Amino acid sequence: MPEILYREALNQAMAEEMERDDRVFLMGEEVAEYNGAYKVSEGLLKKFGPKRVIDTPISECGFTGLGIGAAMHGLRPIVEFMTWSFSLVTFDQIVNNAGQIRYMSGGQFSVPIVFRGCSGGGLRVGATHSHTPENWYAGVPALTVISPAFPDDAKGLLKSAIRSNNPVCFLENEKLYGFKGEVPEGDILVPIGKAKIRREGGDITLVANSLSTHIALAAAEKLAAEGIHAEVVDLRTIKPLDFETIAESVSKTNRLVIVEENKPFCGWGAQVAYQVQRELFDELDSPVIRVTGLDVPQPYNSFLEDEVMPSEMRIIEAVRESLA
Amino acid sequence: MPEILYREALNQAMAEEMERDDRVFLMGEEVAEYNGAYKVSEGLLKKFGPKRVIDTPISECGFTGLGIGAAMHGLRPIVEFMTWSFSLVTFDQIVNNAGQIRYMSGGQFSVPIVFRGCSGGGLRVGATHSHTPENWYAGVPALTVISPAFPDDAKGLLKSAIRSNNPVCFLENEKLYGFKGEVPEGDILVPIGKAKIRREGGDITLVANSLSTHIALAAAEKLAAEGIHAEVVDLRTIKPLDFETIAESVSKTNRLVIVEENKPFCGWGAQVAYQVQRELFDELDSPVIRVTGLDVPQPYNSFLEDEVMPSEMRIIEAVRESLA
Amino acid sequence: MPTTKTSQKKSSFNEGSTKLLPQQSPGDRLDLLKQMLLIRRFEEKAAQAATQKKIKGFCHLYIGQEALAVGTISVLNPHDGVITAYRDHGHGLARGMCPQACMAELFGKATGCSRGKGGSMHFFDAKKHFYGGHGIVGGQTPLGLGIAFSQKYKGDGGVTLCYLGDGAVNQGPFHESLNLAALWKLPIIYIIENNEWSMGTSLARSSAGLPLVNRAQAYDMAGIVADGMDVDDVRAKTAEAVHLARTESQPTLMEIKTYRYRGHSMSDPGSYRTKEEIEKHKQHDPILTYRSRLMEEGIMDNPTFDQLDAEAQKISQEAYDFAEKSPEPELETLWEDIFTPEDQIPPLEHRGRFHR
Amino acid sequence: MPTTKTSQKKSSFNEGSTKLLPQQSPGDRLDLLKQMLLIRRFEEKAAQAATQKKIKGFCHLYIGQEALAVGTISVLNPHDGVITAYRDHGHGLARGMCPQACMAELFGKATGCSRGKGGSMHFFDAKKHFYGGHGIVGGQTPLGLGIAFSQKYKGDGGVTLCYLGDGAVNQGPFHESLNLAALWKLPIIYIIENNEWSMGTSLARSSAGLPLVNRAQAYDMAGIVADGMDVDDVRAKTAEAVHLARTESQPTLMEIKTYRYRGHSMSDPGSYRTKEEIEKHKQHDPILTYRSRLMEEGIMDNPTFDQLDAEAQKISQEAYDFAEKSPEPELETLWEDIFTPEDQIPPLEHRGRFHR
Ligand SMILES: Cc1ncc(C[n+]2csc(CCOP(=O)(O)OP(=O)(O)O)c2C)c(N)n1
Ligand SMILES: Cc1ncc(C[n+]2csc(CCOP(=O)(O)OP(=O)(O)O)c2C)c(N)n1
Ligand SMILES: [Mg+2]
Ligand SMILES: [Mg+2]
Repeated sequence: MPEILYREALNQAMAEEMERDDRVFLMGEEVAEYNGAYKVSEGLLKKFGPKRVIDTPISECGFTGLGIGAAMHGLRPIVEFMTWSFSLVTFDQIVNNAGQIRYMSGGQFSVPIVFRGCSGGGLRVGATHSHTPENWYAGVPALTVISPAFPDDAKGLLKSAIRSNNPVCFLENEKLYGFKGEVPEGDILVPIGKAKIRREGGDITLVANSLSTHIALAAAEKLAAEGIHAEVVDLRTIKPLDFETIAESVSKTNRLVIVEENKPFCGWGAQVAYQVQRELFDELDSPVIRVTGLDVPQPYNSFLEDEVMPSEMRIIEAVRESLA
Repeated sequence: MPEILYREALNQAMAEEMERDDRVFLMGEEVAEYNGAYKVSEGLLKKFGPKRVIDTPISECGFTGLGIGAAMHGLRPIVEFMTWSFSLVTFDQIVNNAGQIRYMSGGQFSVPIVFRGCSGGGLRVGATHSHTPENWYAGVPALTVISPAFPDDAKGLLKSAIRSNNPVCFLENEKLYGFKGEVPEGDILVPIGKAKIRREGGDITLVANSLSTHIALAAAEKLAAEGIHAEVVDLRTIKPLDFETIAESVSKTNRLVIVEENKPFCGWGAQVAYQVQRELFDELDSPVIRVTGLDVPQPYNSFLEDEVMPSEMRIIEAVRESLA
Repeated sequence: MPTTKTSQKKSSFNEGSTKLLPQQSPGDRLDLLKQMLLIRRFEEKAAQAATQKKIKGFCHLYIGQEALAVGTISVLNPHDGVITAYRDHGHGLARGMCPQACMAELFGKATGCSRGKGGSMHFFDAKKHFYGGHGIVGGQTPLGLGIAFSQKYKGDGGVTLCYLGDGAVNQGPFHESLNLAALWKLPIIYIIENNEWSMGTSLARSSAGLPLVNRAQAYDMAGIVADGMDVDDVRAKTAEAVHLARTESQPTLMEIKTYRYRGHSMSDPGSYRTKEEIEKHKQHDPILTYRSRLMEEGIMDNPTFDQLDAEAQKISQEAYDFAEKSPEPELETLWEDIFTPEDQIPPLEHRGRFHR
Repeated sequence: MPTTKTSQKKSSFNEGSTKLLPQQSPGDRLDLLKQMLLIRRFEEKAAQAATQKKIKGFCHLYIGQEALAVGTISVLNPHDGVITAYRDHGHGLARGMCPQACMAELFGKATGCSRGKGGSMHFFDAKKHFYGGHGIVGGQTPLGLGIAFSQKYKGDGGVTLCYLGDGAVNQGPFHESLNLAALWKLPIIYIIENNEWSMGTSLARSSAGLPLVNRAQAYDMAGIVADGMDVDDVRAKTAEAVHLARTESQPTLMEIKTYRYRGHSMSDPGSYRTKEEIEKHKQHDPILTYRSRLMEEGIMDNPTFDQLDAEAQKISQEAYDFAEKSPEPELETLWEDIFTPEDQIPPLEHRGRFHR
């Protein structure tokens, strides 16, 4: 199987879907002539021309709403946020328009749109630029929230997202753009709403998403050396949550550590923890523990920022505590 | 003790603080000449004049940011959102400016501002107008989030919020504006970050906030007739969370039902549930159960909307399940 | 007042608007009256139902502004797009929505145009290319842009009318939309319904740089002013803008002067305005003005008017009756319309009584 | 190019700007040069440090735009407010911030102006009335309004300069701010730093209705254009605007033409612009232009220039050395500055290794 970058996988997904369906177009800041601030859309302008690969002014409300209106009218827009942190200026359009119009119209209007871009911290760009907004958007009933960790899922899930008739928030991770992995060629579609066991183990379950999956896997590797076998569940889709896969794993291991980069208060890990203790109360041998971004604004300094982000060490300590 | 309305309590709080401190001013849509869309600011224009009670155009980004800038320059603004649902259009200003400037400036600039207005559903105004955004804002590390249930707390907490040098999101509830209750006269200050036991009981703990507290109390009343004695903890402040009061109650009752109106996924109740199972794992006799707004956009029809909101019946069933 | 402002941009406005509108038959002219009467009578019924608490939540009436929705929409083709704010009953009816489905929506009934889920502020009709009914002030303005974008993308020849209030002009998304519309030459007409008030705030207290149509200049966009109490003037001016959009794919900003007779919503006593001010505007009532004109033109006499009015009242009463006897939505429908059926994602809750 | 546009509004612009600026002493004139040189040399050092990965994340350089920050800020009183976007090093230095604290901030050190927590985009200095350094495009524009509001509220005679890029002009909050500034007559000057590019997007691809200063007209606000490569022109025009704000509490929109020599940030190769385009602008280098002028005026000779330049280089090198040898912040400081100390709210986490 060919090995390609996460960034390239996303690029392939868009190119293939645009090839397949005329109604799909890409719009965002610097996506066309600049080939994308992070080169995710590299070459798409050349391939599909300026009608379908469109540079926008810095007007997130304007072009987000434009995308939603176009989706109501039958197109299938992909709206790129240069980073998800900038989606905050158009929060209302995403929540109230993408998120509510289908329901408020009694099902008359579908909003087949994908909002995508990178999110997350660790890039030394400070508090305004380091948001992990998955929990904000997952709190909106009609929004689907996806955040892949590996190139194959990046491709397969983005293709599924583009084909979905529901509005999808697709959160990539800048630190993963350069991550290489095997990606099957051709029309791979990864189902939305299905988690994936990325590593098997019987002693404890680790649930993570996006970049945190990689940290969890690294921690699992170290733990294995100590004889502790962690099962790593890569959530892939935050909402709808694949509770079945989590439940199956926790039923086996009876212990759970959740790894999420977002700030702790009301993070998606709290939701997972709630559901697990609710449904698997008697199966749990110790409390669910979360390893999250710390509850402080993201600092610029790299030592401070590293302290804020989930780390292998914090995961290992949490696992030890869970097993103690 | 005089009985006054929740709305009047808020009005008193603002009037007294404006009297006490010249730097306090109120700004928002229809707060002055119209006396407030919900009459919370009734009479304040007359008392304090147009310099300090200011009608704005419909420009939430503009006047929210203005308030934050004025706070950085030493004033103490109260910014009213006609409803909190409209704060979504200025989410970025609240999160990134009010929420991050103190930190990003290394503590040089304080942002002593209160954002206030009503939130919540049950008013038959549809999905765009019925948000309960406490979890979104509580997820921002530096924001304080308050949502009082009773007139005395409405007054005492709003006064504390206005005196706080931190940015505070103060969520009122339209359905409570006409609720009457005892409010001590004079300079009452209710501490931020302290929950209150509104009803004592030894069988089960109910944690709620704002309007949900009243529903929880009504359910507790009915349960008492069945011989089930619920302790009702009124959170008052969502963040910082008063975990001690919750823990004390749960340690006594060993059972917990959380009642919150916000949509379930990543609601504040998930955070409380997580912390409780984490800290009080061995004290819990049954899983924490949440009664939340249902995970659908808010419908207009009243029967549908009533179904969406937490109800006495759903609380009672949850309590029965918890005790089963 | 009905002067036409053009921007620096060379446009086809100078040709004169009559060329752009086909001659109306007497039947067409009566049709405009019928539509205005329907809106007036429908809204009066809605007011009654709101007073009776059969309509819950907000109910923003359109009475006084009828010529605006009717005149502008009358120049459209069936496939053109229409999108507006929360004061949407008039636009929906003018777009040909079923009055019964509209009234039923106000009542929150299963038979409502949005299945009882949207309410007064959230009318939708996909078949009529009516894209809502939007409650967040200014929030619809970028959506309108998207409809126009799609029309141009598909090359379907369509244009879009996007309405907003005078108060909505100061929401940022509207400006982003104006810039994008002008920059990308999208076939959209932004129509400011200037009824002089946003809730209790008069225009002069909310906006600098009046008249509002001036905001077009900043984007080198065409701007037109029309008299919203005169359906013919509205039609003529809109036809110019639609022509420009349809033939040159150029956007226009229209400012149409109008007035709402009632409070902002049913719950607004409206005490910020004097009786005299309201009376002054009623002197220019769009229905009465047009009625006189039709009489002068010999198209209509008094009995005909009364008959048309009776018809409008009858339709409105029938809508009311229909709404009243329509069923409430089944509780099960709560869970529908969240996701597309072919792509259904089970909601978080088991469908039991409390969620997990 | 340095023409002054005035709005319909009667303003004091016609008096001619020289009246508004006190005669500069030779020392004052040299001072402008010193400041520009400092910014240039500081930025070159920053570029070096970024290449060495001593500066992380983004680093947006101001080289080429020096006359703009220096000229505008030079007419302010110490208590006036200054606020800008993420390309903020130049403004900070022009406002008198300590170069060492600035460089240390870039290095993320404890001695940085924001204690290492803000980084390049988030410089702050309360003592210098420098209100940041803001990373979200357009997000600072309503904040500036608030500073001006407070100045007027307190009656402290202050005015505020709020900078934004040509690309930021299309963010909605800026328009809301312009309307509020004009409506409420706030003593604010919005300064568009038109360097012709927003990242890789040329002005013409982002904005309709050029020149950008036209956007003032929509709000009946005064508008001025200045040549940002000429510090004297910048000073003169800014003085007019500041005078109007200070004496009449009227806002102004300034469009100042300038150019950035470097990429958007250190990570931008900038291949969207031709070498020729950049060279063309370098012909009008603000430092060289001003240097010639000072020589013509007999205020300075070549050796003096070299000496001043050497001084700027020395300060920059010292800033670099200071930053380099400054300590990283203590991990404990992570938990500081979230809440005000007198009103401290314990964070969610116990301060242990993982949070609960
Ligand atoms: C973002 C937002 N802010 C505030 C409101 C509350 N609100 C609803 S209508 C209205 C006044 C709008 O006035 P205008 O745009 O002139 O329209 P009109 O009511 O006159 O038709 C306000 C403030 C809202 N719905 N959305
Ligand atoms: C809301 C938002 N959208 C996008 C960005 C990413 N971004 C940062 S700078 C920039 C270009 C801004 O150009 P301009 O305003 O002309 O300023 P200049 O860089 O030329 O100083 C963009 C798109 C951002 N920081 N914030
Ligand atoms: Mg109006
Ligand atoms: Mg620029």
